[in-house]
Amino acid sequence: MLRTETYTMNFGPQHPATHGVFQVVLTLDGEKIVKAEPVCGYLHRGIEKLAESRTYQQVIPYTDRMDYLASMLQNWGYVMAVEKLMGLEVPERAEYLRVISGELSRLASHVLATGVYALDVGGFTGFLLCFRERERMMDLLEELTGSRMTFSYARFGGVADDAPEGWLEKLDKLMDDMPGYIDEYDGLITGNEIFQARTKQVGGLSPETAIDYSLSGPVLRGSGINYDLRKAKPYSIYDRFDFEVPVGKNGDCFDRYFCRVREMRQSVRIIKQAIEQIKEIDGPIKGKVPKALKPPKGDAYAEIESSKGILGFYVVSDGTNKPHRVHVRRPSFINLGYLDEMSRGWLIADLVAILGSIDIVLGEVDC
Amino acid sequence: MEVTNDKGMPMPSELKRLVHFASLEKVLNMARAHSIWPLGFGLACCAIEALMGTNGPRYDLSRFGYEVMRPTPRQADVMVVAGTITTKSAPFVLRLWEQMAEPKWCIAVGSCAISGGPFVDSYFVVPGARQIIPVDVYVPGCPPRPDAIIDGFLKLRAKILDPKVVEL
Amino acid sequence: MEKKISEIISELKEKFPQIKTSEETISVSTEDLLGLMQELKNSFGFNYLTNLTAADYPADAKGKGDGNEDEDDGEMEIVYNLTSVYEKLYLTVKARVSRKNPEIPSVFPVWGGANWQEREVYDLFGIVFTDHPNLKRILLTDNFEGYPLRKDYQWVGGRK
Amino acid sequence: MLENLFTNIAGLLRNLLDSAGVPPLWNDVTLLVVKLVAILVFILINALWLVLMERKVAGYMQARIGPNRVGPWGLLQTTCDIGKLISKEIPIPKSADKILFLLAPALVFVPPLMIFAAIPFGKDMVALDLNIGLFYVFALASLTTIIFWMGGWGSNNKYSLLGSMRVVAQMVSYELPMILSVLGVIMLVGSMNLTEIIAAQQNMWFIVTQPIAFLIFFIAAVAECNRTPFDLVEGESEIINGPYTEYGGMGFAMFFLAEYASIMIISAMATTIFLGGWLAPFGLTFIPSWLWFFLKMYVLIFVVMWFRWTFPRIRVDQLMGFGWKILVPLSLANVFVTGIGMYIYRAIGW
Repeated sequence: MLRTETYTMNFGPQHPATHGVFQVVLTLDGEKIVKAEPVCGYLHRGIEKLAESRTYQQVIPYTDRMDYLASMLQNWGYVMAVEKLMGLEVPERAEYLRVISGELSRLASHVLATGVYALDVGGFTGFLLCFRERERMMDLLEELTGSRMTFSYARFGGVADDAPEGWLEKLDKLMDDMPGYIDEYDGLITGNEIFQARTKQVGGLSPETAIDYSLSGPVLRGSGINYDLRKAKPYSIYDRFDFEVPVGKNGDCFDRYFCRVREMRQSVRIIKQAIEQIKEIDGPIKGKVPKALKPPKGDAYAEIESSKGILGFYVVSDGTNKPHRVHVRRPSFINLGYLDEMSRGWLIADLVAILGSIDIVLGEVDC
Repeated sequence: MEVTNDKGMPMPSELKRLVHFASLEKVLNMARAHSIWPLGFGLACCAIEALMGTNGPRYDLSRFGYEVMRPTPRQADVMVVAGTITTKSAPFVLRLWEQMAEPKWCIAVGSCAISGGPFVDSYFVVPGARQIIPVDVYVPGCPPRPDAIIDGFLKLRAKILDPKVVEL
Repeated sequence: MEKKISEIISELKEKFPQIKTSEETISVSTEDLLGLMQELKNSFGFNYLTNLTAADYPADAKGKGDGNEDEDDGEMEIVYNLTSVYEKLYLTVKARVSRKNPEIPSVFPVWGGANWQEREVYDLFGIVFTDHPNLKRILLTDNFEGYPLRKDYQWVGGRK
Repeated sequence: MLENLFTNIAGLLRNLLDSAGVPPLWNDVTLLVVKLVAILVFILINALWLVLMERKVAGYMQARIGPNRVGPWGLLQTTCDIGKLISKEIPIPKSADKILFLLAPALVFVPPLMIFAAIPFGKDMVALDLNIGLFYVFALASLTTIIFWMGGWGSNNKYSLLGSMRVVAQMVSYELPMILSVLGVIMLVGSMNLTEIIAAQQNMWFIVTQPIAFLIFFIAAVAECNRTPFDLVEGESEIINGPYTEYGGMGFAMFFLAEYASIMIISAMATTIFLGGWLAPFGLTFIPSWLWFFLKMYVLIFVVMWFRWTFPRIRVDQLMGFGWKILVPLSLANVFVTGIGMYIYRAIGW
């Protein structure tokens, strides 16, 4: 038997496959991973601390910059926590606009995740094709909010503005085209033999471990746990829509990826229904909220299903116009916590596949 | 041997060599200006726009020939600092910059890379890329649109083609 | 096993008489914490630690600077948000530690998900989770001084 | 006229030298040098333009345009790139093995040049007509392995080392099926001379009689030149840039161009062995033979690029498994079947 020696290698902080500045200190035996120690914090900007010196409204833009791929959902999560704290009512039309824009944001995030995952396993074309559709979504979101990535669309007790004239029709058109695009990804990426060989049976995750390690989102559902907050604890108006929660079987990289692809189809379904329903609802898009926001003393924790998993906001108020404490339960951060155990025994190439299948956003991991 | 200029005035031989060198430099600058390879290196939100969005089919940076993302700093010409530099990431950003081969340039994309942006008050943020590396082009925005980033690249092109622009 | 949160809480109240309860929140002392958590997971099916965080509640500024070190320095509260994935139940557990000596048993043996969350709280608040297998800074650099999310943390921003 | 363009130029040169009173030996040597220089220039220019072609092909496949600003249709883009790379600093890592580090990019163009000397570009257009042509070509093609290894080892970087170890493993295991697949052709022709192999395809290309061999050859050849889906060597998302990680400036440019030179080689080889080389199909002889050769070659090059922009990357153990468990047995079976076929063929007495 040959005696081998392990060595350490820095995977990152600047590495094409780490989706940003993220480091994994690998202990390798040849190409096999003995230990993978994630080092994060390279993008820690202290948002939680900054929030304490900002007014409640001023915190909304900071939430944008955490998960910058699905900012709409981040705004929504924060706003929901403060609304829960204050007991604010949200007008129906605003809820619909939130659902529509949130799902659109989720779609954009999933499209990007799909493309980047294709890039991670070496298929460059899939990556750019996904950007083609993403641009269409960005156009719509920009028309709605005025920004391509950092929306700050949600407001306490409503949304910033109503949908412009003809916007819903354009969205409807995109949603008609979307299944075709997703079929295209299925053909180019999902159906590819090499892609399947790279991702199936790789980085398996049992349902028990997934729950034990508080993983959420497609990572949890890929392991076969049907837990989606939109169904489990319907917030906002998600109980009005008919959609399914895609779950995987084996909990491998492919299942996690494929959950995302199927979730896109469900998002399309939700948006289509929401467009149908919002047409009949006319009303204000913003409830009566005082200009100087001073929530009563107390704390509130609200969570929503973001594109990466359960996004929770814990807000403590001390009665002034600035939050006493804002904590974000970042799904990417917690999903990443199991990377070490998940990647042990696999090859470097598999680490890339595993990391890509978790779909992290460093802005959210490091906060 | 005495070296003279075109008016017949004597001049030091080093100068003659330098003058030649300058005209060669002009040709090389033309080549450099049209082949700026960015380092595929993203820090935060702006990276999505600056490195992915601009490369996407809509904006297509490849038209200018700048789409060759190099994964390693040795082969890159321009460092696109796209995102917030934190105290923790500053040393390695600097190291990446030092690993890049001369001649090299730097584009600071987004308000975080310009001045710290919305995170300037934070305890863990380096306010702007210029604190650690020299920046050639600033592209404002939070994050800037891909069009603006392409414009940033073109500004850099103009700068390389005519280094005097800097003195303006 | 259809149980309402209120039933669970009243059952818990019998087992752990010290705890204070409100609607969906349980306040517990650090001594009882681990036992309560194990009970919650094993008997009531709270198998998912959604969120673990802390908040700093310093005593009002009155006691500062007058050399009275013994005076109560305030407390820090650690908040656990628990979920039962299969039965869709939600529960909040809170525990308070003193700011002087912030120590609390780690819940890592109960839920693996506490691993990074506790490290984060340690990193930003300086709360020591005893028996945590790998308690070191996670976001900040190892040589970072102070715990930024404490209310009395002073720093200089980059604004000129 | 066009058909014999290059042979006429060579003849003209020979006559010129003859009339100048140069002794025949020197005459031959001069001619050979001229041919080799022509080939070198040909490879370099082609490699340069293939980079552009790749970027254009990639662009069109990805719903983009590709370079179009520098020169008409961006034709001067890669010229600019090379101009820039020439003038760029070549950083030498402090702990690198300087001799190996600098030698590797300098040598990387030697094998392609030597291989191209033996490839018939057209009728009577071969610089060196060797009777062991195929043997020579394969022997030289495997030399590249050592050069990549030198670069990776010399860099003293873990990513480079991993990359160069992958190079060695990959090239050694794919060399075998590649050579075995050609064995069937050699059996049919009874010669290793490339000119004779082309001549034997006068009536029917070997891609028809040896389809499996062609497939194996092409797959193995794509793996040999480290292209997607076998681009583990420089798998960007895994090991940064493999052996070239520490190379900048011209050192990198040499490796970069050598990759395209090796694509040209494998396409030229496949054309010669399986696609009838410079032979015109369907009697379309009005197009000169060398143009036919290039046409076929470029079609294959396009296919290689098509692969690159379609497939994801295979994993390293899957790569080995695919090579040793599928390609090698398949190519052996192909040899076996070819042998039986030839025996039956003779027994029937066609």
